[in-house]
Amino acid sequence: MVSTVAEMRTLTRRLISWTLVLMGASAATGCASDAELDTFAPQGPIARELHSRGVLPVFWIAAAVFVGITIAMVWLIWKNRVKTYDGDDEWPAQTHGHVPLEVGWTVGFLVTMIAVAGIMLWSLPTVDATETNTMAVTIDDRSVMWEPTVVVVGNQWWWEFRYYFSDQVDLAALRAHGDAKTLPPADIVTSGQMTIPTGEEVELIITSRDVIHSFWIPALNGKRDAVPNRFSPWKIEASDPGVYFGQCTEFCGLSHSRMRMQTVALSPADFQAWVDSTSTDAMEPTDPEALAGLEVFSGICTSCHLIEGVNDDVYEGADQASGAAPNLTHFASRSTFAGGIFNTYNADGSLNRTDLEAWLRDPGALKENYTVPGEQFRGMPDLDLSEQQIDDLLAYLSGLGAKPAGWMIEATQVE
Amino acid sequence: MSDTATSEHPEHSEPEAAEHHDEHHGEGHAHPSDWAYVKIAVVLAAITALEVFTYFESVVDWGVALVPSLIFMMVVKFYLVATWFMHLRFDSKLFGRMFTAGLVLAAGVYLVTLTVFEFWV
Amino acid sequence: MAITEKTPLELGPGDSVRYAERPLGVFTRPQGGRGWRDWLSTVDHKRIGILYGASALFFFLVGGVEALLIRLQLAAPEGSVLSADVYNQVYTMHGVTMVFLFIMPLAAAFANYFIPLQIGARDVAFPRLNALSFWIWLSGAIFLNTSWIVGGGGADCGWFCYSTNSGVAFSPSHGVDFYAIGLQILGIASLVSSVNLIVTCLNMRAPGMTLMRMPVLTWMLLITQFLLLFALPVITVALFLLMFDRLFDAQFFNPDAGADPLLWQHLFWIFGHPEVYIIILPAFGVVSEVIPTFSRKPLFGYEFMVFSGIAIGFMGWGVWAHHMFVSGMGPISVAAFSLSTMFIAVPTGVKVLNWLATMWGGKLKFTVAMKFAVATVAMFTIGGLSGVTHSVAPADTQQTDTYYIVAHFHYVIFGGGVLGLFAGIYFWWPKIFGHFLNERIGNWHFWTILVGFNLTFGPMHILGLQGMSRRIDTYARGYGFEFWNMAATIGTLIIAAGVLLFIWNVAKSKRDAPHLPPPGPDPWDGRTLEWSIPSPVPAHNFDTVPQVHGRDEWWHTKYAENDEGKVVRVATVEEAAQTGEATGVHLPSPSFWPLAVAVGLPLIGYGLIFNLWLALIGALLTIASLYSWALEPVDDPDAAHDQHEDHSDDEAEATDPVAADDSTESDQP
Amino acid sequence: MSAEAVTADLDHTADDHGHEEHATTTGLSHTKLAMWVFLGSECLLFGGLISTYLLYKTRGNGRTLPTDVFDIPFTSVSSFVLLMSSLTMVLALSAVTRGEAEAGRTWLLATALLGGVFIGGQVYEFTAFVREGVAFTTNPASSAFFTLTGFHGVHVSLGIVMLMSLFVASLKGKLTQRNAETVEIVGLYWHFVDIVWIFIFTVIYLIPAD
Ligand code: HEA
Ligand code: HEA
Ligand code: CUA
Ligand SMILES: [Cu+2]
Repeated sequence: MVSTVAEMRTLTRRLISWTLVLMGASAATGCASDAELDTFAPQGPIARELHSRGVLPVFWIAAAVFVGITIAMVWLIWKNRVKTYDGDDEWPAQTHGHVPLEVGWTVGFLVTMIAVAGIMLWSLPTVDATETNTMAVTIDDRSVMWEPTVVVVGNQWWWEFRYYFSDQVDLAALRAHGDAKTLPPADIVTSGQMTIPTGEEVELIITSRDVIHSFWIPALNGKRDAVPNRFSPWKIEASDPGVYFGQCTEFCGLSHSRMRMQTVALSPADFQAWVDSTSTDAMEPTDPEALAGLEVFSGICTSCHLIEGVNDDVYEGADQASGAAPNLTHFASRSTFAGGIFNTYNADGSLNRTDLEAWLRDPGALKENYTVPGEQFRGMPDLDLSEQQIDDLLAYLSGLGAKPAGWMIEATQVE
Repeated sequence: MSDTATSEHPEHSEPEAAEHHDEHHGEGHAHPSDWAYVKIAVVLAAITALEVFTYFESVVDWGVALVPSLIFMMVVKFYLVATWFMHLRFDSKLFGRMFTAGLVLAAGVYLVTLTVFEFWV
Repeated sequence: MAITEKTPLELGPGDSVRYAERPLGVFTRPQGGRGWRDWLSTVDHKRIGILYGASALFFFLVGGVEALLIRLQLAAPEGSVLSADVYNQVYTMHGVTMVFLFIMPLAAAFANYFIPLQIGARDVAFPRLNALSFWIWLSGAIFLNTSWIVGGGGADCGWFCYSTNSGVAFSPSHGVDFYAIGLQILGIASLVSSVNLIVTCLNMRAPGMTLMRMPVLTWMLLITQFLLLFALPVITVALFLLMFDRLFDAQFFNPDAGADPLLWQHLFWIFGHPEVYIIILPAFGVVSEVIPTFSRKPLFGYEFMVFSGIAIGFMGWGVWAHHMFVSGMGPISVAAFSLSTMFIAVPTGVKVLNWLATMWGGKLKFTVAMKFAVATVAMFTIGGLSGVTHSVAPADTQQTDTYYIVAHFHYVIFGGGVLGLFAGIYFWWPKIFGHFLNERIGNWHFWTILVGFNLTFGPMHILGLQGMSRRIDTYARGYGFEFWNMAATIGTLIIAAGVLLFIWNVAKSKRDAPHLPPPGPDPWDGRTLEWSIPSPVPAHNFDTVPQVHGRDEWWHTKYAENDEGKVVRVATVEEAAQTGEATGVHLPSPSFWPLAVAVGLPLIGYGLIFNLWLALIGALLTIASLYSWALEPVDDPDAAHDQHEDHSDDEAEATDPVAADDSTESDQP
Repeated sequence: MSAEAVTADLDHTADDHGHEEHATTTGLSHTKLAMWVFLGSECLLFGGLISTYLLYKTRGNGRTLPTDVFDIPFTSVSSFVLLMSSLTMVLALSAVTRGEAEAGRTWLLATALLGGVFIGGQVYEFTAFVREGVAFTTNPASSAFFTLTGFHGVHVSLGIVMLMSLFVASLKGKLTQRNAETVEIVGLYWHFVDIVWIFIFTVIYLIPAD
């Protein structure tokens, strides 16, 4: 009924061509070169250690076992296949088992797994926050010793990053506090892009205001969930200045796929400059269009967004399930917006009006949201803005904060 | 049944035994008397009284011994009901094993869960 | 063998329908026979097995169409086949459908059909409860899927439906309500059947069928039933909490009130991890039957196979939090669960090597069933090894919630579970339906599935390691995801072609069957008791309950080893097999009440969601049906069968415990 | 130890049980085995509910906790009532086994009544709690409390229904010695519900929630 030899040939042929296709395709796509989220391309000491101590060793062991089993199997098939059974005397020796053998491979596997266990225990400490290092940061003309720490808050569907430089806020108390909805005021609040100094291990305190999200910058470390009512420790470190990409990886509802973030690593000097420019209140607009934009903001956007120096006296949180919306005080200083998914600037450094206007026209068309009247909103609602209002708002928003450096703008152009 | 009375199952009853099921039931030779049950119930009641007694701390302060003693009394009550009233003492071990499997598993996974939640600290 | 002729229900092959008046209930008491009504009232474990199998395969198509939608959406970046909302529903329902409505019931089909046959029993311990399990399962399955129509869409919270995203504020449609209630209904079904099958395995073995002589399939299914027995209550608790939160404003998962969202995760995964072994162990059992048969050798290391199965089932209880390595539960817990997870590789590895050792020196005949079985071992190993890479907790922080995980679990579930059960389908099809599946088409089926499967899920390893998140309805250009996603989608289309080939095979084999020689009782030269009786199996299974003398009883009936260790035939199949011609075997009477009970449950479900009055009606229907059930004697009183007094020893075989049921009013011995 | 030895007693449990002559492999009754298997499963159910309560017992969201309104003397009485219903249950079985239908019936009724008293006590407790500001939706602790005790209450109520069915059957003369096993099985369920309460009473009520 079955022609086994022919089939074995087909099998081999297929195996070989399949491997070739795979290899060719990997070469063609260059695998890692343009994969911004590649887990096999660590860019900081933590991720590198995790990779070399944890990931690679167990991959090698798994690969070795795979090769062993596969060779054994192919060989067994090759050697023992028959076309048909003809007759009763075709029976091979009837072995029922062999206890020493069984014990042998059980022990073999045990030993292998003990090795894997060793790998795990050896690499586990690399990912969790341990060290407490400090760096000098000048804030409000005062020099403070800062334990590099960022409070990371997940919201549907964007990330907020809070910086507490002054020693007024006791981070230990904060961790015990547990509620992300009533965090103490921070020196810097930003969203979508987290700025860190290079060469410093930055501790993250990760939490969420609505559902569970997961914070992940593959080049800098593995991921950690943002769980409401919990403040989970994590850490990242970048060796070199650059923009490192991330993606929310815990399913968090409608626009989970469009919840991204970047970590911008700056040299300590640049970081200080960033702190200086970002810890201030928003700039007063001067040109009439921007003033009109401020008008629109104060009339409409103010029900959700906060701009320090503009509406902090009246702001009472956002009409959102999370109770929060991105802080726009230094909107223009970030190279992406709307949860890290769109570029604020084009490659040539000009404002990305196409996406910005489209976003203001109907956010839900770009990023699905839930804005049923009478229920808690999730995501930015369609505000029915006129074209004039949109232009005005863009004039205002594009003046909020210092435009990021050219290399940063370039680095966020993914396509 | 004749087909079960084989060398594999020499212990199986004679076919007639199965037919005359009822008569055997009446004997209850393995089961304790009603009086034994009442005695167990008295013990249970006494332990319960003692348990409730701990609640009135003003009378006796049990201190650190409170929780262990309460757990101990609970286990004793649990054990008495299971072994006497539920007949685990007299019945096939298999029954007890099925039940204990669930009990032990439940204890295991839930104690671990509570530990992960740092319930004890 | 003497068969008593005085029993009332003559349920041999080819008997006719007889409906008796029943004063007790609305329904006339059905009395067996043929036609669709008898499928509704059947209590025959084999028919119930077929019902399970057919419905499961139907839901495979449903889940498969959902998978096709997923893959079409993800074929290229910025896909626009589905909206984000619909995508979330589709992938959630894909996971739920495949796990609860396809692979579990398909395994249940094997359990129902083959446990009694392999242990030499005439039915399960509680035939009516068995029917109840199936009907409850089906009503739950239908209930779950009606959420597409009346619930405002399917559940959209992922198959593990993490709190707090499952709350009303974040998932306002009724999808999650249907999920919570639907899975509870399905849970009742599996719980009932697990109790039933455990009792069957322990209590209804043929004489001589000691536990350590049970076929490995039965063993693995038994372990599976224990896992179900203990795992289902845990998810039931979780589902109740979720339902109370959503429908009655309880505070279990409301973080604003101080609740901890991780509670759900623990409860779900305490169930969820045993669940994955519930999925794989039946397939392991199938493979352990198929490989020896087509290697012409007994299974290597039977005891080790059994005990490694037990070990897997047991250890599966201590690893659940490996799904929560990044949840922030603390490094000590992470390390502990990471360690416990790793060591499951040991018993599983023992199984893999024992299969290989069975093939060692054997004579391997690659029928389609054998091909599927061997492919199962190979593909499962890949999935298991990626599992080991997740088990290293720090490494998993890079892997979790990416397509690398998706690759892992499709390799174990599809490459292990589904391929394994396909092996079983090809292997036992002639036993169940009395004709072979076409081997040539089967061959095409096998190769398309194998190639399509690897093309679909192989690339997902790469995608995941390149950082592609799972559960995303779309991805942006420029992250390097385009090529492999397209490959995966093409792979899925190839799988779909394979599935269509299978459907064609089923149809064609049935059409061709009359022109081909029938398979006879023992087409593959099988080893276990089900091959000693005719194909298809007669209603009463065994003319005479077999006496078992050792493992692979049926094989030893046919063959013996001579002094030199050579195998010699001692009996032909024709000589040794039972003819299935016995009549008058006392079988349990069919009943409509299981179906009626099952109809009530979804009504309660709809009622809880939409209108409590409806729930009341459902509850009344259920209770009334349960009562009628309790009052309905196990055996039809019209069919007076006081013949028990007349039993003489030599005719006792015919009235074995098969008639036993859950009512103590039964008057069987 | 050989594999055979490990499982041998499963295959040969019938030896010392002369009164269990069913034609089954183990010599044990299907139904009774099924009930025990089911009770094993129930341990996981109640375990989950109890753990949920323990985890949440102090999470009051600033509102009254169940532990704040516990009335231990009252609950002690109803716990005692439930405990004693186990005695009447076992006496019922004992009577039915001996063929004393009437005594059996009386004890069954007594058991059901004691169970009814317990349920009545629970209803009272629930309404008292609600009056004192601890309702189902008040906080995680209260949700968990009502769910746990409510589940237990539903179990007791089902038990009462079964007992009353037996009682009615007995009135009709249908509950004879030969159905003693039915009584035994209902009894197993009943005792199980009782031991769950033994657990709950100590762990939930008596051990102080610091
Ligand atoms: C059939 C189902 C099935 C099976 C059998 C397994 C088996 C295993 N699984 Fe898998 N798993 C799933 C289904 C399954 N899994 C599903 C559905 C998910 C995702 C759920 C979700 O998130 O939606 C998941 C997720 C999952 C995770 C969480 C990943 C994450 O989300 O971050 C982990 C982590 O440890 C894991 C580990 C393992 C391990 C160690 C095994 C082991 O049992 C594997 C053992 C087998 C082998 C190792 C191969 C054979 C052995 C040898 C050849 C011996 C030699 C080997 C060595 C010495 C290494 N699995
Ligand atoms: C038994 C379990 C099982 C099976 C068999 C499958 C089978 C498949 N699964 Fe999956 N899958 C899961 C269980 C399973 N899956 C689970 C648990 C999840 C996680 C969900 C979650 O995250 O919550 C998941 C998630 C999942 C994802 C990730 C989604 C996401 O994270 O966004 C993907 C993506 O490609 C996928 C693809 C597939 C594919 C292509 C198949 C294919 O193998 C399917 C092959 C079948 C067909 C192609 C059907 C053929 C149909 C026809 C030929 C049409 C005929 C039609 C009629 C006659 C009407 N599955
Ligand atoms: Cu946030 Cu996914
Ligand atoms: Cu798992």
